[in-house]
Amino acid sequence: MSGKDFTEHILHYRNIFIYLLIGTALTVGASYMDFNVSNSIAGAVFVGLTIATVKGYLVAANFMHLNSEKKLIHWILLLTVFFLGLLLLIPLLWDINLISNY
Amino acid sequence: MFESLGNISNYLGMPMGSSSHSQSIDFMIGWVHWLMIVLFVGWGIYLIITVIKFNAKANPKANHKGVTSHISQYAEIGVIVFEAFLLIGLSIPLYSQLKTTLPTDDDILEIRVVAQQFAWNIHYPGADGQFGTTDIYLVDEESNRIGLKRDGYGTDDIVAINQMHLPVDQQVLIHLSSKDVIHSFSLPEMRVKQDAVPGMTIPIYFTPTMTSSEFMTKIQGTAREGKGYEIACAQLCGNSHYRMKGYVTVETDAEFNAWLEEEAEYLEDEDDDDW
Amino acid sequence: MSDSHHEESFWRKYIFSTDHKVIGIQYGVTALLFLFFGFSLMMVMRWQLAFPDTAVPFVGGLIKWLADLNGFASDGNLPADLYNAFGAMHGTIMIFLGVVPLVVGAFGNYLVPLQIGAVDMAFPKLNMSSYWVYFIGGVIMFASFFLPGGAANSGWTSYPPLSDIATTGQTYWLLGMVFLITSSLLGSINIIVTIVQLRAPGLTWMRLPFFIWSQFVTSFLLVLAFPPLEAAGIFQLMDRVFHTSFFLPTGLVVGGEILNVSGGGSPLLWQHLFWFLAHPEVYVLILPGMGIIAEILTNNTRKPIWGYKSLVYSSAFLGFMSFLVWAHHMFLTGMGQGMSVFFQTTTMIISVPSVIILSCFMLSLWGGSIRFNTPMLFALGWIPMFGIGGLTGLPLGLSTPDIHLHDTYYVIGHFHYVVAPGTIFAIFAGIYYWFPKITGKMLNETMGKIHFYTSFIFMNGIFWPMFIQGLAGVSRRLADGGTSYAHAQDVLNWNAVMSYSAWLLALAQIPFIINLILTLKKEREANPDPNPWKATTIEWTDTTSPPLGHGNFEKVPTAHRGPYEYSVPGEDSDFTPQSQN
Amino acid sequence: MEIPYNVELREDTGLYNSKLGIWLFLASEVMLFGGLFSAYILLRTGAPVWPPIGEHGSITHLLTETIPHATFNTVILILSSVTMVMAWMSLRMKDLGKFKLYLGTTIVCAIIFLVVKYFEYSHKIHEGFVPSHDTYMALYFTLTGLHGVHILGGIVVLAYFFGPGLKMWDVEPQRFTNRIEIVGLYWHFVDLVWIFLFPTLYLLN
Ligand code: HEA
Ligand code: HEA
Ligand code: CUA
Ligand SMILES: [Cu+2]
Repeated sequence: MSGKDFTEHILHYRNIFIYLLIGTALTVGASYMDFNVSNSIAGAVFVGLTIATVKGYLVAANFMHLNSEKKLIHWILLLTVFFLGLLLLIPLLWDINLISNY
Repeated sequence: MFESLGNISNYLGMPMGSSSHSQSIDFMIGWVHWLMIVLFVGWGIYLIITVIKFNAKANPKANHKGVTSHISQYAEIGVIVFEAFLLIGLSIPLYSQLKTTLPTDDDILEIRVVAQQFAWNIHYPGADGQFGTTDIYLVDEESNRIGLKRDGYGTDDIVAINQMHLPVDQQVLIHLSSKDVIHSFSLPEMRVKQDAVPGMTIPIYFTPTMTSSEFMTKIQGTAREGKGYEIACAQLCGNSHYRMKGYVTVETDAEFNAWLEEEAEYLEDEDDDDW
Repeated sequence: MSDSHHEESFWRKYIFSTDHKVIGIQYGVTALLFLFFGFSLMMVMRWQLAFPDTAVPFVGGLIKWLADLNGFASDGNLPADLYNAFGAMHGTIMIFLGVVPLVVGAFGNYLVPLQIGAVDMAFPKLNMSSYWVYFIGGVIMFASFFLPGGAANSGWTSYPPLSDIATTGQTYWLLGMVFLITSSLLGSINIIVTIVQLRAPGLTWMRLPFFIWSQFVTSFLLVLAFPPLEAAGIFQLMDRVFHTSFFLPTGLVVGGEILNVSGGGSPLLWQHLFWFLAHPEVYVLILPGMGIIAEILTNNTRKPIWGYKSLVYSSAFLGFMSFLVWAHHMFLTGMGQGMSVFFQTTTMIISVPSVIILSCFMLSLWGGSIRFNTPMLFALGWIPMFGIGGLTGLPLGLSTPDIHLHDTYYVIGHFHYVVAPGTIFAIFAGIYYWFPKITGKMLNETMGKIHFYTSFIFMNGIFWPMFIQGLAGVSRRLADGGTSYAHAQDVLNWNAVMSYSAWLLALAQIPFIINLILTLKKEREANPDPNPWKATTIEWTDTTSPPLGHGNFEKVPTAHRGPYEYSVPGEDSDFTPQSQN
Repeated sequence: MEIPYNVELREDTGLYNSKLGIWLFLASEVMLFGGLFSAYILLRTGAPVWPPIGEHGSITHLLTETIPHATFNTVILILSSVTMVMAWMSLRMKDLGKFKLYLGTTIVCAIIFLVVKYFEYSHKIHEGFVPSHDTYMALYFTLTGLHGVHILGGIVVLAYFFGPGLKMWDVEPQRFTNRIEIVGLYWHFVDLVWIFLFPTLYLLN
């Protein structure tokens, strides 16, 4: 890699840093706001988690340079994320689907 | 035909069925065992033949290619089709009928069962047909194991320990819960089983179709002669799990009502000194 | 390699070795001892089941001593408290300290680098630490027997609230599990990296022996399924040590006292996290076993395995699906229609790849030239035994029959057929088969055959009657084998039959143990045949028996063909080694 | 005897061994925290009020007070992630001095994070909000505690590479750079977990 590439990289990392700071500010700000979803914080949760996901993506894609990582790694992570989804979702759906909720 | 094929369940050694749905579960078990038997016997015969036919002496030179026919694929498709039948044709509809379609009749006997280490507390609503409220702060292992409030609806409620009486041929709806750990409410003869999970109240419903006395005559001569219906505990719940049991008496309407009255009288007598 | 060889100290060579072969043997010996220990617990339990509340012969004194130590009353009989502890520890030891370390730790470690022509595992130091972490886990589990209140006694499934309020043994169990989980994680990451990165030149994915594939899928199961149980274990530790209420709902009354916790937790949360691991775990037990069986079947039929690709795809699919079926262990915890439809459907789907794998194995026999040596006998015995175990999984997998069969001896019968005459037979087959590789000496065939036939008979003697009892509705985990319950009376007489079979099974292991000892003591021939079975895979053809110390191979082998080129038309010999040009 | 692909890349996968290893490890970590978050979702949806009210009432007021601390910690952790990646970049530019500077900053950030955590914990415990107080507190302590353990582990490893581990740079610079990439990946992951913990535990109540 040449020196120019390095400067580019460094600038890039600095930008990501700034985005992440903005993201943090937004999350904190959002938590004080009222999203008018009739008496529930569902709106805030949604907004909060969306921002977190974006931030998470920024870290994973750039600092962990996932966007230029090898295919094999992508496949492993895809599999993991799929199972993660199951783990998070099914207990929730299950709770809704209990026969004791009659 | 359909029914008679399912009938191998008669030879599988399940206890004598004595609820309105026990037959359908037995048939279902019978049907699955058909699949299992066919697969096992079929492949078993194949295995024996192969092992004899292709031993190194009889067949010194192996064939690099081996089987080329597609029979096994057909067998696999057969298995899939049959499993789909078991699943869609039998199990799914039956499960919804037995577990998740709660009865809506008025004419239904409602009972609460509260499991605890190591007993079954059976709670009848009494003459008013309404359950009293409970409060864990009222629990007393000697006199009030389920913490029942003896006022309002609770005045006439009957709480029996390990004694469950049921009228024959009437649907019963049990609200099952637990005071401490997970238990499992099991009536093997009625093909009823349900975990009792603390923090949850889970409904069970079924219709007993054979009175205890009829059952007792039928089991004469077998090893369990003289031992009627019992509530077994099917989930490990502590050291005395193996002897956590209740007794079930299925009787005619008249007998059942007589029992209820007797219990109600007993309750009044007790009231005088205890409450 | 051999020239750069320098004398290593005893410690570096045998205790803290980083050589995958030594670590594999360490795993193997430790795990066999634990297997034996787990079996011994069960033999004592079987006495209690057959003859409740009578003093146990031979070891009665020991039982009494242990009961005194734990604070239970015993006259040499096995009290219920101790029965439950033994039962929970039998399950835990057999699975986490016996079979998994054997099939992954021992077979995986020893064979994976050899079969793919690698010099060692990818991370030798990690490999060593994974063994020692396992060892510590084992010591903690073992120590828990001597605590007041005894070892964990809430079943190997440790369902709360029971386990939350159980005696100290449960805390040890959880700590032990944290170590065992960590060890498995380290080991399986190592195996995956080794397989992906260190394959010999020319050894493409579709040229891998099926054993390698089975290890590959298994390791993925371990990496992705174990952590949720670790999370659950941490929660339960918090519940027990810091009195939180992850698994405790509000308003529990235990023994007449209101439980002093905040409440608000969910007992079912544990079950989800536990079975999210424990169902994939059962395929961890069986997949490597299938791998072993595949190697032995092809070798002794002298022909390629039938349907190699279907085997590979089926096992990968099996691995994937095993994450989607966990709640078939929870049909009776109050699940509604939607979830029951989902989980019974996935369960039926997952039975299909197993059927395909078994069919491929059986079709492989057709047209073969079958040699009946001991490993092959165990492999052949394995097929119908796994068949019975797998088939009896079907009624359990459908939620309606499960209403009657759940938590009965039918379940016990089902899974013992897959793990005892299933996995254990595969392990035996593997030991007989690779013993000459490891030591350069063949085990005695006659004793091996006695071992097989007697084990085969008595295994069935133990586990077949369980189906009869299970259909009759006898619950599992009953300290008196059902004596208290009316519905069990009809089938009680089977208890003694099963127990006698279990003790006879123990006797049947004597020829095996003697065989091991005698063969190990025997002088090794000067130049043992490195390939006594005339096999094709790299571990047999490219290195000596036993293989070289560090480095395994004189020169790195190259693969030129698939793994099972037996009886290729036109070739002189009936096997063509993978690395032959 | 050397294990191949320790430093150089394997042709068909394009990876060196520990790169694959660390990603598998992170995959398992995803499932570990997945289990924890799954518990959070289940317990939270099952609770009538959140955070639940216990012996000492509800934690809400205390939480509002801690938001500035937690925000500060978030920023610190993001900063440490940036310096981590810069440390790796410096190695690739063969600038050992800068590497030390950046790695040092990362370690200092991590320590600051833990110190702030310490005050946060002791404040809560002091007010009676111990883990057994209610399920929110139980989750709070378990999740942040486990995350803290990860930070602690990270500090130990980073300190090793700052001190004795640095020797490798002189003999096998490429291998050393790889190792820093690996710990970097771990470190970013720990940061990533915090990015999710922060809103779920502190903000959305
Ligand atoms: C190695 C371990 C292993 C394996 C492979 C399996 C395989 C299967 N298991 Fe099993 N299971 C366990 C270990 C295993 N299980 C354990 C340990 C428990 C109990 C845990 C506890 O509660 O303590 C359990 C419990 C268990 C339950 C819960 C029961 C209950 O508690 O009520 C269920 C329910 O669905 C189930 C289903 C299945 C199914 C559908 C398969 C399928 O994968 C099987 C598919 C296989 C086939 C369908 C066979 C194909 C056969 C042929 C092709 C014919 C062959 C014929 C000849 C060779 C002659 N298992
Ligand atoms: C891998 C798992 C595994 C294995 C192999 C076994 C093997 C056996 N199991 Fe076990 N069992 C479980 C896992 C296993 N079990 C589990 C998970 C439970 C549920 C626990 C619970 O309820 O929580 C259970 C429960 C269980 C019960 C029910 C208890 C109850 O519900 O109350 C019974 C009853 O008979 C039983 C019996 C046996 C027997 C007779 C064997 C025999 O087949 C054993 C055969 C073993 C050998 C043949 C090993 C021989 C080894 C050697 C000889 C080594 C030689 C050593 C050297 C050379 C050093 N088991
Ligand atoms: Cu109650 Cu077992
Ligand atoms: Cu399962």
